[in-house]
Parts: sequence; structure tokens; C-alpha cells
Amino acid sequence: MDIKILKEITKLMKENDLVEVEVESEDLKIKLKKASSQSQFSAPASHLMHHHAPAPAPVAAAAAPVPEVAKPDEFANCKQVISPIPGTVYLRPNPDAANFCQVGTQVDESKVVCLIEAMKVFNEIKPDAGIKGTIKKVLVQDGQAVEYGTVLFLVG
Amino acid sequence: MDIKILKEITKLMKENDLVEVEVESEDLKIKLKKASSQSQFSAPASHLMHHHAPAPAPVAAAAAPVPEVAKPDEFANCKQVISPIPGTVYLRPNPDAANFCQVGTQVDESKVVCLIEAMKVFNEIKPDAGIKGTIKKVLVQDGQAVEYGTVLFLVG
Amino acid sequence: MFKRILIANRGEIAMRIIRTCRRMGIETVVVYSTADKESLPVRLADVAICIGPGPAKQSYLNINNIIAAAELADVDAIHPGYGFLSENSHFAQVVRDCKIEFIGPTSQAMDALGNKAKAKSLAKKAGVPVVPGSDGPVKTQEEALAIAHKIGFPVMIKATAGGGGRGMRVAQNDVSLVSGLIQAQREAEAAFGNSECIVEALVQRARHIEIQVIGDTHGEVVALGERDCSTQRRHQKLVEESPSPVITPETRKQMCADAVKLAKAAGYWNAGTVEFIYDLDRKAYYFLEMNTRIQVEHPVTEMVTGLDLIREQIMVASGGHLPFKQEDIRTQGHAIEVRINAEDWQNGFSPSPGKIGMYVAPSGKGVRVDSHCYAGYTIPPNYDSMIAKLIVHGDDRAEAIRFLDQALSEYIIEGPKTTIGFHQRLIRDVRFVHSEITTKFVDETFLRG
Amino acid sequence: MFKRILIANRGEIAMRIIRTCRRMGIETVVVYSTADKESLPVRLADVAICIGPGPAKQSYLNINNIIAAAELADVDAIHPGYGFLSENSHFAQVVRDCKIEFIGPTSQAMDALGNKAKAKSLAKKAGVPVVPGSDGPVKTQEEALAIAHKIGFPVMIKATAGGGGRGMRVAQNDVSLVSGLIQAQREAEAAFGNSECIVEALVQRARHIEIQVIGDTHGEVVALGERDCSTQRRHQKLVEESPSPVITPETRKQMCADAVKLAKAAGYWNAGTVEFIYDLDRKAYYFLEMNTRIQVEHPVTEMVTGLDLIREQIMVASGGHLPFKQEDIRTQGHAIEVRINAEDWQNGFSPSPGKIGMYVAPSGKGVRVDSHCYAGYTIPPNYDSMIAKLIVHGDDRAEAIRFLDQALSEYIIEGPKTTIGFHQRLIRDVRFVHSEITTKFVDETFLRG
Repeated sequence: MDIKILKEITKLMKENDLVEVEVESEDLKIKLKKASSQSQFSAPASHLMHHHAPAPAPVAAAAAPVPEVAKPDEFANCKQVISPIPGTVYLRPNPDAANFCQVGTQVDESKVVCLIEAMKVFNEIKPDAGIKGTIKKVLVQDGQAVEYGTVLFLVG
Repeated sequence: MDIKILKEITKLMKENDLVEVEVESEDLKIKLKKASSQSQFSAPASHLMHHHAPAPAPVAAAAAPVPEVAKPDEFANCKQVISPIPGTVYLRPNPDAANFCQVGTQVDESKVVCLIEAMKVFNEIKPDAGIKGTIKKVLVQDGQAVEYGTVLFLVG
Repeated sequence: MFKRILIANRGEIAMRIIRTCRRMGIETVVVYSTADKESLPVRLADVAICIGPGPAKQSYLNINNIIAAAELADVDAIHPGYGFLSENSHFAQVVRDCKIEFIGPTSQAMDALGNKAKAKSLAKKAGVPVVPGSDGPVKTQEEALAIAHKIGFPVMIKATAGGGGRGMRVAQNDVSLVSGLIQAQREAEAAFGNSECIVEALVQRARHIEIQVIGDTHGEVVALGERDCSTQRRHQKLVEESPSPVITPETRKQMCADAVKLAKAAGYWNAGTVEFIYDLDRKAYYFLEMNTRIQVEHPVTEMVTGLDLIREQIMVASGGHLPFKQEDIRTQGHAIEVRINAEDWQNGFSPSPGKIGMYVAPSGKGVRVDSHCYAGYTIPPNYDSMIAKLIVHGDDRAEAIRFLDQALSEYIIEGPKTTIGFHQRLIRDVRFVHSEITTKFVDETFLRG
Repeated sequence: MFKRILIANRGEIAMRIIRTCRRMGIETVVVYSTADKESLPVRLADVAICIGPGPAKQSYLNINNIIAAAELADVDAIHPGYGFLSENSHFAQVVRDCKIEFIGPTSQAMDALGNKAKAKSLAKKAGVPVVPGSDGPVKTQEEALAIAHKIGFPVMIKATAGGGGRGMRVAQNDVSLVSGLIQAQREAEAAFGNSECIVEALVQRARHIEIQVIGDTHGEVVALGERDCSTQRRHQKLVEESPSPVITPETRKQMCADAVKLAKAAGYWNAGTVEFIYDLDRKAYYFLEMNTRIQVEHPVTEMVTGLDLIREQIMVASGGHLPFKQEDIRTQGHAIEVRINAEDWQNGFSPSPGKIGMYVAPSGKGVRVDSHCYAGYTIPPNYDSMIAKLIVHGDDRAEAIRFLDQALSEYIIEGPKTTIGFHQRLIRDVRFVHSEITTKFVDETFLRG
């Protein structure tokens, strides 16, 4: 057996906060276990602006939705186009026009995929250098507020 | 097998805070287990009275001695005679007499194994009901201060 | 002054005593049960001695083992904290017989005040008001009526041999008093073979107000103002504050003077608390009982007086004179304490022990947290469910409530269920804000509302 | 009053501002970098907006993104905290141009005081003492001697174009002044092509003493006493206290009056700190610079004055009048703050970021901890290494030191190396206890001893 496999698995463990892994083969037996007593709080949802209930909430601390881990992720190999600035997304150049892009549109670093308005300035958003392919998923809606790092599109 | 693999694995364990690894091959069986996020401090040594350094110790918090875990323990099956009270141990009835017992002495619940002096009273200590055998180890010294739960003798 | 003190307690009060000892340069010895091996006081004390297994009876209530530990560690004094052996006069006597000072009053004073009936008659003799009523069993209806007219309706008729509500009646007027007395006497005769009944004032809208006193061994006793502990659930205090929002300066002065009178009458020294019931309708207070130890809620008094009560306890126990006179005592601002317990308050306050995950206590100006808990600590099921006392101090009550609201909102305790949510709701309730509550508020109104 | 404030900062000061806002009923918006996603302020603020990746330049110093977040969240005002953009007058101007209030002074006042030379000449004009010396370059030896005799030896000869120690000489008497001036002028000519030198008083035994001021937009400025920050390492403050153990009440009054004079001369409002160097030999103080923001050590002033400085900042920024006059300011007791940093103090104070294991902050009467840390928190390597500010308040300096000693001894931080051990050693040093130190004490004596 190769030590590399172990390394890969421990990396997986670290990244996914696993405390136990069991692998067997001929042909397959997998057992994964997550840290149960997640002592840290679940990070605030990666959306913009999480409003805390200011009033005493009987059942506070909204449980983070269970991450969809097990599903085979068809977007796993996609690249992300993220927002470089907090602001408001516009998917089309003006209310009467068509969207800059949609699922299936061919994009690369020269293609404007949306506008983000911040401080009255409409910033043209293009995929980072090296991102080339078709839009696989649009993750924001027209007029939505986003923060730095919000994923706007998946490109594959 | 190559010793290098073991070294690699122990390194992996250390780096990834693993407490258990099982590897098998032909073809593959892996089992890894993480430390259950033991963020607690190591409990104070189970001796009586740990004096903390009152002065600022540059390297304070005396590291608990590494418990001798891995060694094949010849005393693993022994039963413990513990102190039921904080006090001072006397291994012999008076300074001129012989010890109540020593390694090899046959004991049972009727046999006085030592005295513990507390509040000027000399309490005769006998093994708990059901403990019967020979003394395998004497864990305290004459005149030693003990607390509740201090293991005095191992009987096997 | 003592060189080394043994703390015969656990949890937050053990931490509290360690803190003051360290500030005074006194070494600390804590005794602990195996269930508390990983607790903070065990870690922070200079010496820690295990005295028994988890059950309190075999450890924190085990006098022999505690004394053995005290002799082993060669301490000068024992601080009993609250609960456990703190009000056990036998323990105090054994400690003193071993030539170790007990940080508390004499066994005699504990005995005189520990028995409710004895304490009440002592109070009466000293001229401290007790709940007014008949002097012993009433013999005739005329006598009962005369007493009721003197003290005013409503009154309570109580079988002297009574218990469990039997032989008890409430009377609002002459008619119900006469019929109630007959019924109660019959009921008592049937239940206890003794028909004797007393008549006393019924306090319908009560506040629990207590006076902190401290005395030295030279006969000086000083009152340190009151604490209002009217927010209770099943007679358990949940919130304590000082000053009381409902009494006048004159009443406060009088209560303080009466508390000192009682303590002096009992030859009392060290810290103690004289508990009164305050009748919102009659605007009068009556002696209830005296607690002969430091209390959970003592920080409320510390915040408004600026004193360290544990320090004063130790000072007077070592024979020192009180460093202040009654006229030196000034209070500043308003303090409120809430008890954060590991309890599921939405489910009958059932205990919720277990391991604490993330833990972040509030901080900032005017905020104090007395606790022995930390992230990773497991609350053992053996003892009480207290996680922390959160105490705030503001310029006035409104500010204190604001501080409390903010502090509760930043308190993070993951793992056990806690009473934080209860307190958040409570202190935003307009009746709490205006302090329009009685000791029955939580049970009969708030939790039903 | 503001309804919603954006906090353009992180760490403990973001926590600090959230606390006061919540007490005032003001909503909080924090902006944060991806490195701070799991931080407490992000969790506790009403709204949190990510504005960029870890490096401060792309997040906490990214004016565009911060303003964009402020507009998105529709805030009324921005609190800059300390560090980052807090003294950036351009940022203040952009904020105000966007019709958002900047919680701080005007850009003009920041500019006037932010430049050391400008600030010094402003101070001089206002009659605030600056380090005495020649009025510009000295032309002759006679002139240099006359000045030195006027201000007293020792003096410093400094090339006006100088830097890095070149063109600098210390003179203890006439002879060394004359020879030193010649050497310095030669050296300066050779190094900078400019031989001009000035002569000024050399402060050999210096204390760093600063005055907290606060002004409103109506021209009122009040001084809130001093902080003595003489315990420094490489010009970084380690310990701050109030009152200063070395100045007289008269000097304090004068320094306060001078600080107010300077602030008024600059048209200053909001919180600010006027820093002075105090010469232990000449028993005189000289203006150094003014910090136009809240400072790390502001809690020291809060503890002795009873004020909430963040609250006052917000009040005056919203146009309110100061709620007190100079004569209302009273200080009580003695406060000391120590900075607990994630640094290996036994190894040149090298940063020691990383994950915190067990974490238990001290508590109790007179103890305050301002921190954003908790068990399980990972201190990111991107920013400063501060874990917490530990502030104690006692009746006098001796008591404050006792409280501090006790609090440090119960502070548990596992994981990163911290400066707790340094502070424990420091505050038990007899020279610190007697405050017989200068700003060089830590570097030149304590750490070598």
C-alpha cells in the first residue's frame, strides 16, 4: 500500500472534520465519522448579512443546514466566479435587456457576466483569468445583495 | 515491512492528532481515529496535594508524566487496595515491628495491610470484600500522605 | 492572619474564595470529590486533596475526611462556602475543637438561629417584627375575631400540628374567619388528633427582602443594605438585586437596624443574612429566618458597597475588628444578579448537565461573572446545576437592566440547556422592568403567560 | 441618535463597540475579512458583511469595500476603532461625503494633528510646552551655549536632515557641546549635504504620560485625566495605568488644561489622546503628539472615571452635548491594564498565533477582560497578536497590583505562547512596584536582568 493514500485520507479528515475513517476494499466498505461535539459554532451562513434575532429567541442559534455531503456533486469540478466587492448584483445591463449570461452561456475572462453596484458605480464582473467554459449554475438573483466572496456563477 | 512506513504513519498521527490507525493490505483496509478533541487539561497527577508554584513560573503547569500505557502491564489484572480517607500511611504497627505485609504476602478482606492515621485515629485498612491473593506491588511508603482514592497495594 | 485556608466546597464559590485568598496572600487548600477532579478550583488552588467519591454524603458532607484533609494540610481555618456543611453547627464545633478556625459564627449562634421557631422567638424578644398573629393557639371565636381586627384581614388559620395544607384556611372577613376556624379545627382534630389553631396575618403580595450583616468577634455588627430576591421559582431565587425597588429609605434603615438587633441578640459574628418577608399591602416587613453563612447572591451587595465580603469574613474570623462602622457604609448604583443554571427552562427547568462545548462569558464595564465553568468542562450530575452567576452594576436600575440584557445576549454556552433564554425574556417583561412583581410572579404569572 | 453603526475594525475593539452599541439600543454591522469568518464580533453583531480576503490591505484597509458595505447595510455612522483606517483623514472625508457620520474628529483636525511637525507648531502656538531647544538651526557655538545654559544640560544636538542616529550628539557640558556641535555638523554635511543642526533638551529619564480628552461638536472639550504608559518595549506599550504614580496633582491639572487647550486650538471633537513625555529630572512635561482616535488603553480611564468612552464618542458624533463639565470629572481608585499578547516573550516576543485550546479568563470584583478570544478560536497570523486586555481596578495602586497578580495567576490560555508570564514577573519586580522606572526600563534593565 502507498503512504500517499493515508496522507490523502488524513487530509480529507482534516478538511471535513472527520474523526474516524474506515476503508476496506474488494469491494468497498467505508465508514466515516464526523466530530460529534462540534465545539465551534457553525459559521454564519455564507450569505450576506445574517441578521441575529435581537429578541430572546427561545430556540436561538439557528442550526446550520446539514451540508449536502454525500451526494455525488455534479458541480464538483466547476470553477467559481465570486464577487470581489460587497454590493448589489445586476444580471442584465438594464431592465429591458436580456441577461448577460445564463446556464449554457460560453464565458471566459473577457466576458462580462454581471454588474455589481457599489457606491453608485456599476462594476463589470468578469471571470478570473483562466476560467473558461460554460455557465453551469447561476447562484444569485437579480437585485440580490452580495458580500466579498459570494459565489455568483459556477463555470465548467 | 519497512520501518519507514511506521515512521511515516506515526508522523501522520502526530500531525493529524490521530489516536488510532489500523492498516491492512491485500487489498486495503484502513481505519483511522482522531483524538476526541480533548481540549481539557490533563488532570492533576493523581497524587495527593499538588502544590502549584505560587511564583510566576516561566514554564508553569507541570506536565503530567507520560502515563506508561504501552508497556505490557504485568499488573493489569491486579485488584487495587485504595485509601478510603486522606491521612498518613503506616506500613507497620510500630517503629520496631515488621511491616503488615510486603510483596508476596497473602491477603484477603480480613487482613490488615496498613494503618492510615487521620485525626489522631489509626484506621486499620483491609482489602475490600472480594479481594484475595498475594501483594504484587506496594505503592506507598511508610509515613506518606495519601488522599481518598490513592492506590496503596496491588493484589493479584 | 491565617496562612492557609481549606475550602470545604466546590464550584463557583470555591473559585470565589480562592480569588480573595490569593489577593490576601493566603494559601488555599481545596478538598474535592472524584467527580470534581477536573474542576477549575482543583486546578487553581495551591493544594487539592481528594476526600471521597462523587456523592456529597461521602465527600463534601463527610466531616471526618474533611477534617483529616485539614490536618494533613495543616490549615489555620476552614471556609465552608454555602450549602453542604456551611450551616452545620456540629461541623463548626468539630473544626474548632481541632484548633482550626471555622470561618463563620459560633455553633451556639448557628443553633439559636438555625431553628426557625427558636429564631422567631429570639426575634420577637429582640423587638424585631415577626408575622403578627395570635400568641399561641386561639381558644375562642371572639379571640380570633379580636386578633383579626387588630392585624387586619386577610388572615391565615393554621393548625399548630399542621402540614401539607391540612388544617389551613384563609379568611377575608368575620364570617369566613368564624366558619374557617371551625373547619380548620375539625380537620386538624381528624388529621393530627389535635385541634389547636393559630391565626396570623396572611401576606398576599409578598417580596423577599434580606439584609446582609457582618459582625466581628468584638461585638460590632454592621448592616450592608438589602437584597431583593423576589424573583423566585418554587422558592428558589433566580434574580437578586440591590437596592430593592419597593422599599423607602426609612424602611431600609429600619430593616437594617432590626437585622443588627437580631444578630447582636444572638451573639452573632461573621457574615449572615436576615431574611424578611415584605408585605406590599400592609407596607410592613416580618422576620422570616436567618442564614448563618455567606450567600449565593452576596456579589450584589459587593457591587453596590464596593466591599469584598469573603475578605471581611476572613478578617473577622481571624479576630480582626470590622474596618468600618455603620455610618461608613454607602451604596452606589444598582446591581442585579441572575443565576445561569444548566436547566431546560422550557421543560420545567429540568437539569441539563453534561459537557460544555463553546463557552464565552460576557465582559465589559460593570459586568462580573462568577463561575467555575469553561469550554470543555463537564457539569457533573452530582451537585447543583449552577453554571454561573452573572452580575451587572449600573448607575441606576434601568442601566443595570440594559447592561444585563447586553451581557446575556453575548453569553455563549453550547452543550447543556441553560436559563439564559429565561432571563432574557424575564428582564424584558414590563412587569419586571417596573418591578411590579411578588414572589409568586414567576410561578403563577410569568411562566403561564 | 444613530440607528445602525458599522464597525470598520476587528478583534477586541469590535467586541467593545458592539457591547456599547447594544447597551444603547443601536444595531451593529461588522465588516470582516475571510480570515475572521469565525470570530466573535462576526457572530455577535446584528449584521456581518465580508469585505475581502485576509490581508488588511484588501479588507480592513479597503476603503471602497467598506463604504460599499456601509451603503448596502444603510448605516448612519462608522466607528473606525483604533489602527487600520482610524487615523486616515481621507477615509473620514469619504465617509462624510457619503452622508455617513464618521465617529471621530473632522478630517481637518486629523490632518492638523496627524503631522508631527504641524502638531508641534500648533502646540507651541497654543502655549502647550514642547521639548525646549533652539528655534530652528543654531548658527554659532555661542548661540548653542546660550540655549544649553537656558534649558540646562544634558542636551541633544540633532541634524535637521538627520536620521538613523547620524548627525546626533549628546552633550553634558560646555566642552562636549562645542565639540559635539562641530562633529555633528560635519557628519550631517557628509551624510545629507546639509550641516544644519538644532539643540534641544535631552530627556534622559522619561515617562510616557498621556491625557484623554473628549470634545463635542459645540466646542466643549473636557480632559479625563491621565494614563501612564511608561512600561514599554521597543516603544510598544505593555502596561498602562491611571493615575500616574509620578506626577503631582498640580502637574496633572496643568497637563489636563494644556491638553484641552491644544484640542480647542485644533477645533477638535470626539475622543483623542494628547501624549506627553515627562522628564523625571526636570519635572517637566513636553507635548509629543496627539492620537485622533480611541486608544487601546482607554479602559484604564473608564475604570477610574466610571465613564463609557465609546458611548461618549457615539453621543458627541451624533451631535450631542457632552453630559459633563470639567469640574464634574472625578476619578476613583487606581486602574492598571496589561496587554496579553500571543507572543513568546522569552524568545524576543516573537508572534505565536494559532489555535487556543483551554481558555479561562479571570473574573471577580474589579477585574475586566476585553477580548475576542475563546477556547477553540484560532488567532490568525494576519493581524496583531493581542489576545486580551486585562484591566483591574483597586482602591489604590497596591491593591490594583494585588488584583492583577491574582487575575494573571488564574488566566488559563493553552495553545499559543502568551505574555502572561512576562507580566507576572514584571508586576512582582520591586522597581515596578515602586514605579521607579522609565520608558527604557523593560528594554534596558528588566529583560536583561
